[in-house]
Amino acid sequence: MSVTDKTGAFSRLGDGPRLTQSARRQLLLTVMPVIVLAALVAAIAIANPNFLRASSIWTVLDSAVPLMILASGAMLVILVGGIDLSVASLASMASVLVALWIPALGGWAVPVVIIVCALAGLLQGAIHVVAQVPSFLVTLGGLAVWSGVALLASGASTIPVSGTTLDWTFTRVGAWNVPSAVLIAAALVAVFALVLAFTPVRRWLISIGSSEPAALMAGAPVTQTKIAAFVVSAACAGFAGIMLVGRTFSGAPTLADSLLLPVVAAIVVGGTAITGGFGGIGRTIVGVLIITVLRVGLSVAGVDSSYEQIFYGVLVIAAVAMTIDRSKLPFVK
Amino acid sequence: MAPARLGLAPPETGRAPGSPRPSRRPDRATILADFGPLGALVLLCLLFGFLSPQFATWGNVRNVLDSASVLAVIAVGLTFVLLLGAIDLSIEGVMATAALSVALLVANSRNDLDFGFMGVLAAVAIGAGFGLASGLLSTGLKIPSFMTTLGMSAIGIGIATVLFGGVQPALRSPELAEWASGQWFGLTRLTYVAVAVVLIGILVQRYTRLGRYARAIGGAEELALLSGIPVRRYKTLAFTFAGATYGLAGVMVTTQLGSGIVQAGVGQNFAAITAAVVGGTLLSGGRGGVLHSIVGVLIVTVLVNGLVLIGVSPYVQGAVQGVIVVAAVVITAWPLRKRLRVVK
Amino acid sequence: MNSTAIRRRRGLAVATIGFAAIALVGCADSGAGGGGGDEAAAATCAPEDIQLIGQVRNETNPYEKSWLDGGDAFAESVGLTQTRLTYDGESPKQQEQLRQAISTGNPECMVLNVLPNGDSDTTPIVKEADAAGAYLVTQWNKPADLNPWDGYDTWISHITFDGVDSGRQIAEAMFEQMGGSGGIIALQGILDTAAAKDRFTGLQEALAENPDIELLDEQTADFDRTTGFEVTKTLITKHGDAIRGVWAANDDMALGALQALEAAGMSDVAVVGIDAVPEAVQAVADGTMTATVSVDGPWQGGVGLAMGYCALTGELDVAGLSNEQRAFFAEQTLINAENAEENLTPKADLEDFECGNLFDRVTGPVS
Amino acid sequence: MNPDIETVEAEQSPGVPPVLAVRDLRKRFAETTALDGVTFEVRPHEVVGLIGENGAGKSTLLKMLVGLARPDSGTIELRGRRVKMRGIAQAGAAGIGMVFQEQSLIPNLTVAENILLGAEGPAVVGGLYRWRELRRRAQVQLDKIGSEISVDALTESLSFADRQLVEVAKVLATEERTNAEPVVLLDEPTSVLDRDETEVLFAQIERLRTRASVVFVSHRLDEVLRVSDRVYVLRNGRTVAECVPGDVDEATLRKLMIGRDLAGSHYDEERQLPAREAVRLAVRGLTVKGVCDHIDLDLHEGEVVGIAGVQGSGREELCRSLFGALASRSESVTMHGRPLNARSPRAAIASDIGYVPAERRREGMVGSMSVAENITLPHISEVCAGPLLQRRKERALAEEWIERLRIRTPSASAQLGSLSGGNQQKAVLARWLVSDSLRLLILDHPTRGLDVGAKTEVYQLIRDLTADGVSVLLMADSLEELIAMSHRVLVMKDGRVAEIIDAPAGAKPAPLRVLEGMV
Repeated sequence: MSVTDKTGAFSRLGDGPRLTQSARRQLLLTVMPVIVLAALVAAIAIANPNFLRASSIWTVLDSAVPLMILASGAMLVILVGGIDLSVASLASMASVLVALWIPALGGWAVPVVIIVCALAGLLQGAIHVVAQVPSFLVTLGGLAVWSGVALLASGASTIPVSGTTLDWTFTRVGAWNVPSAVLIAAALVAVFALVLAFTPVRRWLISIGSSEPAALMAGAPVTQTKIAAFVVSAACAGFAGIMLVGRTFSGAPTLADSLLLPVVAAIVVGGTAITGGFGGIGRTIVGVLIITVLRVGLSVAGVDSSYEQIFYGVLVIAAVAMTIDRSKLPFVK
Repeated sequence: MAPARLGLAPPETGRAPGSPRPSRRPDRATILADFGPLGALVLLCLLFGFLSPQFATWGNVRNVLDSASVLAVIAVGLTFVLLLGAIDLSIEGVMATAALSVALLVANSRNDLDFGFMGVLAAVAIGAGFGLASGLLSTGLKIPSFMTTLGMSAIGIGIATVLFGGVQPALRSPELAEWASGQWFGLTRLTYVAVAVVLIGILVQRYTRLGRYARAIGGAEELALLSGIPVRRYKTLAFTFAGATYGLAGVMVTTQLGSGIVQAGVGQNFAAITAAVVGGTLLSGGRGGVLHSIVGVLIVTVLVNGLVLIGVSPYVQGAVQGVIVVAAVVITAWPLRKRLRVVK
Repeated sequence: MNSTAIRRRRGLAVATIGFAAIALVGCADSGAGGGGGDEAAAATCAPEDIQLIGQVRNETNPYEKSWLDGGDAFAESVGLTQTRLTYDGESPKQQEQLRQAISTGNPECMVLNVLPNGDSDTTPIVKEADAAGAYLVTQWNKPADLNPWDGYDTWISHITFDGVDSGRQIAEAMFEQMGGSGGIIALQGILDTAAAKDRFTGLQEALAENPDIELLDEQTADFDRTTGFEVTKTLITKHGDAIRGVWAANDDMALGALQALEAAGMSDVAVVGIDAVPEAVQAVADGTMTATVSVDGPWQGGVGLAMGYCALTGELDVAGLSNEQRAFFAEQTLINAENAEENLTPKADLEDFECGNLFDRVTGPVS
Repeated sequence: MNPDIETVEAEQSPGVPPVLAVRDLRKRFAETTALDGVTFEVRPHEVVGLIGENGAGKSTLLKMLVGLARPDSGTIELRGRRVKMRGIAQAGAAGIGMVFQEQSLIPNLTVAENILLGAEGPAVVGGLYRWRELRRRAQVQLDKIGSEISVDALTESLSFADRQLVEVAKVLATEERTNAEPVVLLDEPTSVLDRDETEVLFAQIERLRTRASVVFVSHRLDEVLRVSDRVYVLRNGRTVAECVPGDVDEATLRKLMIGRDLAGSHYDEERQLPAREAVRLAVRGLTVKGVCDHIDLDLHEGEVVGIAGVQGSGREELCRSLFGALASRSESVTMHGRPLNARSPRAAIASDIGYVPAERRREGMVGSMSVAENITLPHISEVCAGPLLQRRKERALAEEWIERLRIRTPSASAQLGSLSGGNQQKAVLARWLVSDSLRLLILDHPTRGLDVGAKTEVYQLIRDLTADGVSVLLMADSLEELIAMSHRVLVMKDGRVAEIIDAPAGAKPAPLRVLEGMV
């Protein structure tokens, strides 16, 4: 035997400063979207100080409401690793249906329409999960189908809404003239936040999004959670459609169609990983505000409308570059 | 000691659960994935041929091929991006800028420039430039392509808006007009352009590193890295190639319409993605290819054409398309279902 | 290694924000001319405090671009600048943009000349402007039961054009060209708009009077040139040489159809459209198109702002306007081979914008 | 030579300069020191064995040799010249190729494409592939290892072992690219090969050494001793010993690797209690289409049944179908006499079944979630009041199990993915133990990739569980382990039960006895 054993020191565990560095990195990722938002607002305010008036701020928040409601729901689907492309066209369909049904059902049209949309989401979720068709495709088909339903139901025309049934969605309340829509959206967001924080739902969403096989093998209710995400997403879309009717006094088959890409952009800018498994409602709020400020703020800042698209494109890319957490995306697709 | 050294490698071996055993024959699922879309196309053609007497005429075949040409060119480029597992939403913007550029660079009603076919090349190069930018932003800044290309699309439309400046530049170039309306052997010249691009696409996919590596990266990016493939370079290259095809598509639309318009690519993005996916080029990357996408393009074009011919109400055409697309995918995906299959 | 990457990225982030800020500020100098003026609370404003805002869908089509240019011409004539807003044809964005403009500006001294995206969008725009007290002129789209005289003090007028009339005029011009008989196809606009429906009604009226003309097919092409091209191609396959005329609800679709006909080698088909975009007027002058209808974009862009400007400077008494003046059909001109040359480049005529001439083009009340 | 290492001079003359010389490599990652001074050298035509526990630094060392990681200090010399590797491609060009433990073949490419991927050489001319040349060159490589795999087969259609052979063929292709003789790094190449395939590989290594140098990394000490000319032992990121196989035995090596003596006792065979009478799980006629054919099985309370079989024998599928992860048909499956309907893993868990999958990273855990969250994932109702999570209770429960299983983690809220493999596995086990009602635990290679110490802890845990009456179905990395842990061994062959062999404590069957039924 001519071997020597040189037992070395066995101690070597986590060391302080480096851990703090990774914690600081996490912190940076959390505050980055907020910094981007603040920088944008500051830049616009420098160009046009009136942007910081109370009335202007309320207007921005009010404008963000439909996007916020849509994004809250769509975020759930993105968290489980899917995508819901049908939200905007569902919102359009909801606007038509609620406008058609208010004369007969009055205020009951609202819950009925939300339920109808939820059923549409259930159908999409079921096809996705049971037939195992990628969500991108199911909801792309859904986008076309719900648009068709909206066109047929409305006869391709705008359905005006008279009366005061939906006034609660678009009015100002209190001494500060707070838009009611902002309060409604805040309440909805609070419900989301509470459910995600105090129930196991978030855990299921995240585990499915980051490792679906592991979630399945751990007995997480994968099927139910995924379908539920689609149902909630669709219900939110329906509600957003109703909110839009409240502010346009009519339902139209293409009313919300253009909101699809802003919704996805808002979720991603907020820092939620488009591949799923990482993100949350707080990030989505910030993302929605960033996109809304970009949508309404550029003209306020006096950007020539010919150049607005170029600015929008550059700033969206720049914002995403700063806010996404690359450590959650080992391979950027 | 002795038994240990004689103790051969343990015969017990773990095998990745669910991994198929070696077989020389492709299994049923692969056949379905490869030939399902083709079958669907044939079925659609038979159906429309039965429902509409005009469908199976030579004139309509020519029309379908001509209509499919722009989408086919786009789909060829998009296929490479999808093979990577990435996505490209910049098609509308790139086509807009290319359309305006070519209209302003060849003989036109707005200025005195007349670079002829150099102008066409320049527009294609501009398209490639957009693709290069998308690729560099995606790989360099590690931004998901979904967002970079979305941003690039807005930038492209913005630049086109600035170039447009109020008056549509109408083409005044007889050679280009000839390309739009001229025919060879009964088919429009643009159809041949599309066929040429498709052939180039197939050659690139089959015989060049770009095609091979795009598939490798889409199949398993980390493994492609381990194999020493310069992943970033080839990803960027794929986006660049795709951008060039969108540029060419913008030029084709401009010659068809006779003037450069910002809306040249409206609706083409979703149409192209739908076509590629319906044809079997999956969004998850690594699967499908140029031929798959082209079958998808033909399915989409035949659907639109057939629905108009049999007189389906324009309101429901979109919905019918949606249902057919989902149904087609459900049917092809049904035999692949497994309890633990992960589908995003 | 890791930390340098992060630092570099952070540096980039800071640089980009800086760029954004500089760019935004840089642009503000050229654009936001008429803003500010918080202290002005009276009903009338100093002329230099007036903020002129023109809003259309986008700047990517010649008609709407010429509209905004007309607005600029008027603003320049009174020493102001127009804020040009575009909303990409997105209804929600139009609302958001207008509300933001009102809340960041000074509504008492504001004039809005707006092209609502659809009929339905007019209601919230009117309510918003009314609540803020900004002067508003709407054009083209409005619900039939919403009218400026129903208690809206600052909604000066709604200007539109008789779509039924223009649809019929071009149809008749086309029938004449065709010699009174033959088959035609119709390309409809976005079905959800009053303009599309009215124009098509005009075609149907004309068809009723001309029994020898047969409507072979009607399809929507969304007011879009590419779609017009594709749909026409398919319809050519379906109907072939039976097509003697193409009726399109706007020029973009007509030009698309023209190109499809050319590609099919059908050069003697009569094509008509509406809007008088320069390319179409040129085509009419060249004889490849039969007719189009001019609604004079530059005039629309200028006159709306002029109405508000005159009201704010006290030269126009809004309350004193007749109902016919507060919602009217404006003059439109059929452009055919005879007058195409002189209409090649639309230009605003500043005389039209003088406070006394604002209502010269009224042809009748909106029915 | 590093003075810390006492060397046994190998037969080669000391005058021959080494092909590859690594001196004092050091590397710190954020929270750990991966390498703490590694020195070794490889001489021409030599097979050098490299052994060490998990976490000893083997993988990091190999990564540095092919440029996937950079050393903080220390040098790598190739043929006398100091080199800095910048990536696989450059390493390949310099003549160092590696067979990865986690395979590096791309599933949707053909075998030929994979073998030459990134190094097509003359098979690509002017940027264009020449398919015939590509196939020919790939075939040359496959012929070298005597494989009959078709060069046109899609890689994903191959078995794991076939893919491993392709991987080896891929590395052999470096031979022709460099005029010099290459250095081939084999990272645990036999861990998924069966006996015949391993023999092919060993024969190949013998042939390979006539024109290359080989670094052979394995945790199977017998293999290392068999094929290596010299063996280096790594521990805690440093080279602690260099030895010649003829002079040492496995026990010595094991002791060197872990720094203490564990030999013999680590299966705790004396703690194996006899199984109880009551039948817990009774399976009759279970059939998984195309894989398992009418399998009958009885599992008693407190019993460990080991399932032996070569790959493709259907044992994985049997276990996965019992857990509901795979569709199956059967005449009856009962738990405690009541029908068991495991339609899904979720349903199986509700019937008090647990499953530890072989592919831990993919199926066993959610790396981005915390240790606590992973532990409570299957039995979240244990820490819920109605629909609400009780975080304090969850934390207490997680900390209890971290304590009981001695999971080394900074805290219960640390990301599970950041722990070492052994600790991850303990957390995966803990998730089933938190439920008092666990009746049946299916362990699919529970010790795969664990070091000796962690393995021992897993074995002890299995003993504890059976003592409490839990029944265990076990598939294991080695027959020795399987036999030692089981009360009975179920031998499967071609989807059927070939035989059932009793393996009571103190009368364990010989591995060869079990082997006979398998092949």
